[in-house]
Amino acid sequence: MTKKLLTAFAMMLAGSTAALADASDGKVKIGILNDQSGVYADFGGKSSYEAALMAVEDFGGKVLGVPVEVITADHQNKADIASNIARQWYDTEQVDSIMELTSSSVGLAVQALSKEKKKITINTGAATTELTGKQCSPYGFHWAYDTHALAVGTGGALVKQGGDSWFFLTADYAFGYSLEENTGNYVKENGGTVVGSVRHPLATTDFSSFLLQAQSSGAKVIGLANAGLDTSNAIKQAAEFGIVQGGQRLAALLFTLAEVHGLGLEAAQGLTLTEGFYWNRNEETAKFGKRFMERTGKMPNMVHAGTYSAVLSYLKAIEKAGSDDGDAVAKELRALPVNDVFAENGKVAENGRMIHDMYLLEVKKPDESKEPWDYFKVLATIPGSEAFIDPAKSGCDLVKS
Amino acid sequence: MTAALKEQNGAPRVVLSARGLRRDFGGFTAVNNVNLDVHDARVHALIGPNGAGKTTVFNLLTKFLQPTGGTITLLGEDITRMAPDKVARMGLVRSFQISAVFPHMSVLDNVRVALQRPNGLATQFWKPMSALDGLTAKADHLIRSVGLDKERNAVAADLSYGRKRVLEIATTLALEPKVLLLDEPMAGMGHEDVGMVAEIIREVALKRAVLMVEHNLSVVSTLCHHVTVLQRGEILAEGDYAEVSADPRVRTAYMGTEEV
Amino acid sequence: MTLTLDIDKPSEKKPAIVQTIFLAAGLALLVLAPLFFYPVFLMKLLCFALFACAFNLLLGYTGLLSFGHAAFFGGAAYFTAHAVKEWGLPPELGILVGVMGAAFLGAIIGFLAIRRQGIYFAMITLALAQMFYFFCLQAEFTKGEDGIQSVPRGHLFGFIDLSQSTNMYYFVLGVFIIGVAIIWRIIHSPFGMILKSIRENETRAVSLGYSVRNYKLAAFVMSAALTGLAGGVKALVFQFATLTDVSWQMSGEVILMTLLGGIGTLIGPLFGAGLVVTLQNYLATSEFPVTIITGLVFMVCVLLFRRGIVGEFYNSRLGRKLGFEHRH
Amino acid sequence: MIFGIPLQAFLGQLLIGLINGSFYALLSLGLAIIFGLLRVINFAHGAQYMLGAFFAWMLLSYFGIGYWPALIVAPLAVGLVGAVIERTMLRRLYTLDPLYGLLFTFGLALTIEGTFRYLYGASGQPYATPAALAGGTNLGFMFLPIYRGWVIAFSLVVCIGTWLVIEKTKLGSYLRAATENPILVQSFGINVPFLLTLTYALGAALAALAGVLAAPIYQVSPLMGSNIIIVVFAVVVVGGMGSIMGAIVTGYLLGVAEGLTKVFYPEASNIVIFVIMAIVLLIRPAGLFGRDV
Repeated sequence: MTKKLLTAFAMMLAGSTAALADASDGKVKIGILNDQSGVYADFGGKSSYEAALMAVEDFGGKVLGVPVEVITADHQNKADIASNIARQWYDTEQVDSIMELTSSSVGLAVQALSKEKKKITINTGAATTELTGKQCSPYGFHWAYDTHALAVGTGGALVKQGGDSWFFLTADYAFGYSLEENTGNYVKENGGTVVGSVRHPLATTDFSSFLLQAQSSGAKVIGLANAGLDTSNAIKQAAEFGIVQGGQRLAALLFTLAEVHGLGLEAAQGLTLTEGFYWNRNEETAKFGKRFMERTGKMPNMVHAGTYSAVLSYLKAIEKAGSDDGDAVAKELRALPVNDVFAENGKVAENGRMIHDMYLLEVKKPDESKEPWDYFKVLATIPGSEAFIDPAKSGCDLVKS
Repeated sequence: MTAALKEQNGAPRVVLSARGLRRDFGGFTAVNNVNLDVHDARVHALIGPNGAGKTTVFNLLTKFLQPTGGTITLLGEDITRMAPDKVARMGLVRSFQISAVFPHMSVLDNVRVALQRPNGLATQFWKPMSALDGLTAKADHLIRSVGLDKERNAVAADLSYGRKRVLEIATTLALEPKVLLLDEPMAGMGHEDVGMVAEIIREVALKRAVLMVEHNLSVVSTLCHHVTVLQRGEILAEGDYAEVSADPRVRTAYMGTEEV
Repeated sequence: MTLTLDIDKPSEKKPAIVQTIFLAAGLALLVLAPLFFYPVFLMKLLCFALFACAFNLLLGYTGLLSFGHAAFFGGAAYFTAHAVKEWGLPPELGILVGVMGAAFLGAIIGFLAIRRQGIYFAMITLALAQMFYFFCLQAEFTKGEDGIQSVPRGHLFGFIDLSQSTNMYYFVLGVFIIGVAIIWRIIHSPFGMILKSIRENETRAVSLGYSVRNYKLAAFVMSAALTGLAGGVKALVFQFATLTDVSWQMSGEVILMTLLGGIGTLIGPLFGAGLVVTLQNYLATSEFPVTIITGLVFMVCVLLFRRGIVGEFYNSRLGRKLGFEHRH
Repeated sequence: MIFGIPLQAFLGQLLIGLINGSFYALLSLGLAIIFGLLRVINFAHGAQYMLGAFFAWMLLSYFGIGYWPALIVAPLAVGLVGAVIERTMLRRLYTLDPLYGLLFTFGLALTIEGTFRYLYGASGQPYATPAALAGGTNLGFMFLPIYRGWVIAFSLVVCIGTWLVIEKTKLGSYLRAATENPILVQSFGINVPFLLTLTYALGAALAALAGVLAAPIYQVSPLMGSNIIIVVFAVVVVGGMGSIMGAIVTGYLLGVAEGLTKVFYPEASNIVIFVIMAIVLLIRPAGLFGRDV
């Protein structure tokens, strides 16, 4: 403490106000913590770290005159490892904020810890609306997407296109239920019906029996309320059983470009999904996509682009606040509009939710794809105000009603 | 049957008996229709050429194997379906063909393992080892009686083969069994040990029944009151040593292998 | 069962002073450790060390290889977390709930598994623990994939604030020492002697009239309960309980810790746990996936040094000189 | 209607159970053969299954070699890998407690899976259904993809073929004899160490064959093996290690049992095989086909 004061005093004498403002330790350190070897390794993975580095470079490598450093770690999709690393980063590595945080359990655990430590987290990888709902934190932000946005996007839009009867294949755990419930509600609100659902265990390899039930239900849309490998397997086997050819439509509720790439267009064609970003949407996004491609060998999905945006916004907020102190930065993050390659006129709500447009996408047929990674047709743009929960109804006690 | 009844009224009574004992392994019948009566205060020998099924009979009697057919009675109780440890607690204790000691325990501890069972110490996981001190005197007495006092603190694995067999007998006796089944107790022993073990068995048999498998026929002739000869899983002959050794079928069975 | 490598406690007649010195030095090290190391890391290490010691009670001293101990570890973590968070129990009672729950689970799994021996035993424990994993995945109170989060550490005996990491560390250290002391007592008791005799010659133990199944089951339940102690404390240290702790990989990890440290040595698992936990922590921030290393260490251990670190030390020239020589 | 389920759906699910059962049967068959001779529970069996699928995928994407050659080449390659592992490492463990074999192969499984996860990520690679078996046929009660029908037929042929080899040929009789008494067989002049290598290779190859069969159905993922191996263990416990035929029959039976659970009570479909295992253990600890030892 004394040492800190002395340093601050010395800097004041030197007349460097910027440095004074960021007196904590002479640098700003951002941690990218996510799954780099587990089932979500392709979802965000190591490429998210690369996205963060790009943001720092684009910002100029320094903020308030001190260097910005990015470190990364693999939590192997285990919340205990994630929490341990986060603690260690805060306690011994002077990390100022942690981002990405793929998977809901990791996201919630690290956000809760960071709240205790008064450090900023910006989540771009996890889906749960709890992050900005009941378990919201003054220091926690949710950037790229959430289960509600996915439900509204895929559920709502498909009903409007005539997909008004649904059957759900739901992963048998909290994440799956909330996806099914959110989507189901939205379908009903728009005048559709849910004819049935079947819950399958996590990490099921064989979906044939569930698909058979979905097939015989006669629903127009089969909603896949699951993630990762489960979704890939379900889609692959749906193709085998001729479900799409039979006139039914598949809607993957959490699926991104990275997974479409893994599955291949042959199996994935015709699939409808929602993302917060698509690289081939306009010139700016395409430019960003190609830069990202050069560094990582693949095109960015919403997690990667979201991470880029999150880091950029974080640095802007520090600059505006004149400090990397958690309270000050959190205040600026809520105040500043988000305008970058990821979001146009994005806005951070009181509960920490970054509200921006989402896109309803359809996977192209193999012969429609003109170049590598040209996978999606943009079917519709969902305005942020529709896509995300009204902060006043989110259940977050930070929102004054 | 009448003989057995008479004896039950008189001095030596039947403590262990088997009726129609049978055991199949796959298609092979290892033991077939064996009837056996073991009497209190008697030494009963089970002899026969290799592969005659002697050890299988032992395993059946002590319930280490389930019989395919027949019944076994111990002290008037039907034990045909009983678990082996229960049978042991009823007082039927056996030794094994291959010496069965606890190799990495001392001689003293080997005996103390057996001694703790009847007095309930064995379940006391919260007490220190010194709780067993009360058993040491009794254990030492047993060790002395089989002549292992010099090796008292040695680890069992370090003992010679013959000494291990002696130790096994000591642990068996520690349980004060009512019926003792000894599977080749003298096999692989030095000459002086054989004499000593024979003496121990003779003394033990004053108060309890002993059934033993033994190849050493001179031991059998001097020690045993009753002999049963087994061949290919069936009883070939029965009687005292003189009767059995006079039986021409027994002579044929043993011809070329051992002098009768 | 020949899995245990005849490594046993240091022989009693040799200089007890050396061992006392080692013990005192070790304790002093543990007491002073938070001055030099990151306390959360140390607490994790102690939890896993206790877990491995409890596991070793079964493998090293009874000769039973359980491939399902994660069920008790993770199960207790869930029970404790639930009791503390939802019922508002103080930490000491919460841990008790975890221990009882683990013991109960141990009784069920143990009862089924001891019906078979050796490899079958291992496979059955694995399968039953996997069943418990799926149960946890779907049960309401475990909160599925999210796990039970933000578990309050609370106040020990009502007045020691465990949210202070120093307090928490000494609490964990206390639990660890008590746990190891219990294990030591069990091993060096008349009961422990029977366990050892079962390990050395099961048939002989049966022929002496011991109902081997009951002894095995008792040892299994004790090991499960002590594992539960470790799991319950872990839930408080990290303030959550997740599926990771009930997965079969966790069962594999504790086997590795024990094997690496030295099966059948009292302090071996402590070293094994230390190495594995450090390795995982270190590799988490490197490029290289931890499973490859774990797998390779496993293979090397099984092929080349089955005695483990501590076992090899006991068996080395220095170890013998210091009076740690193993018996045969 | 059967138990409130339309007959058609019921038949469909029965057939699907049979398909899953095919994989269980092939895998538990290999496991049983290895255990019979080597007394090793091959924990790496799942990894070898995954290797089979991955080799098929690598053959296709690096060398353009398609499904049909892969069906032969991939099992051979995995068999070879198995033989090398047996010769150089596993062999040293035969004199020890069988549990060491389990631990060693557990480490092996982690290493193989970790390596593939490191190289190819966890999400899996696509493998197309061979053209000749693409499409499906309407059986009236369900739409059966031709490829799945092929999986049932082919695995049945392989299982019965393997059983015949073991029961009816000279090689098989050596194998069985060596299981009973290795020293006896050696004294007959049969090269037992070679027989052991061959057996392990055969078991690994069978696992790999199942992997190639699975590749067009599931994503080819480094994790596909670890997901299935524990279930196969339970299958083996239920069947008992006594007979080769037992392993096969139990595999199919439990596949069907699991399939039917998915209709009546899908939440329990992951658990049903373990529940059956627990019940069998209570009633017949040695397993359905196991010998009482």
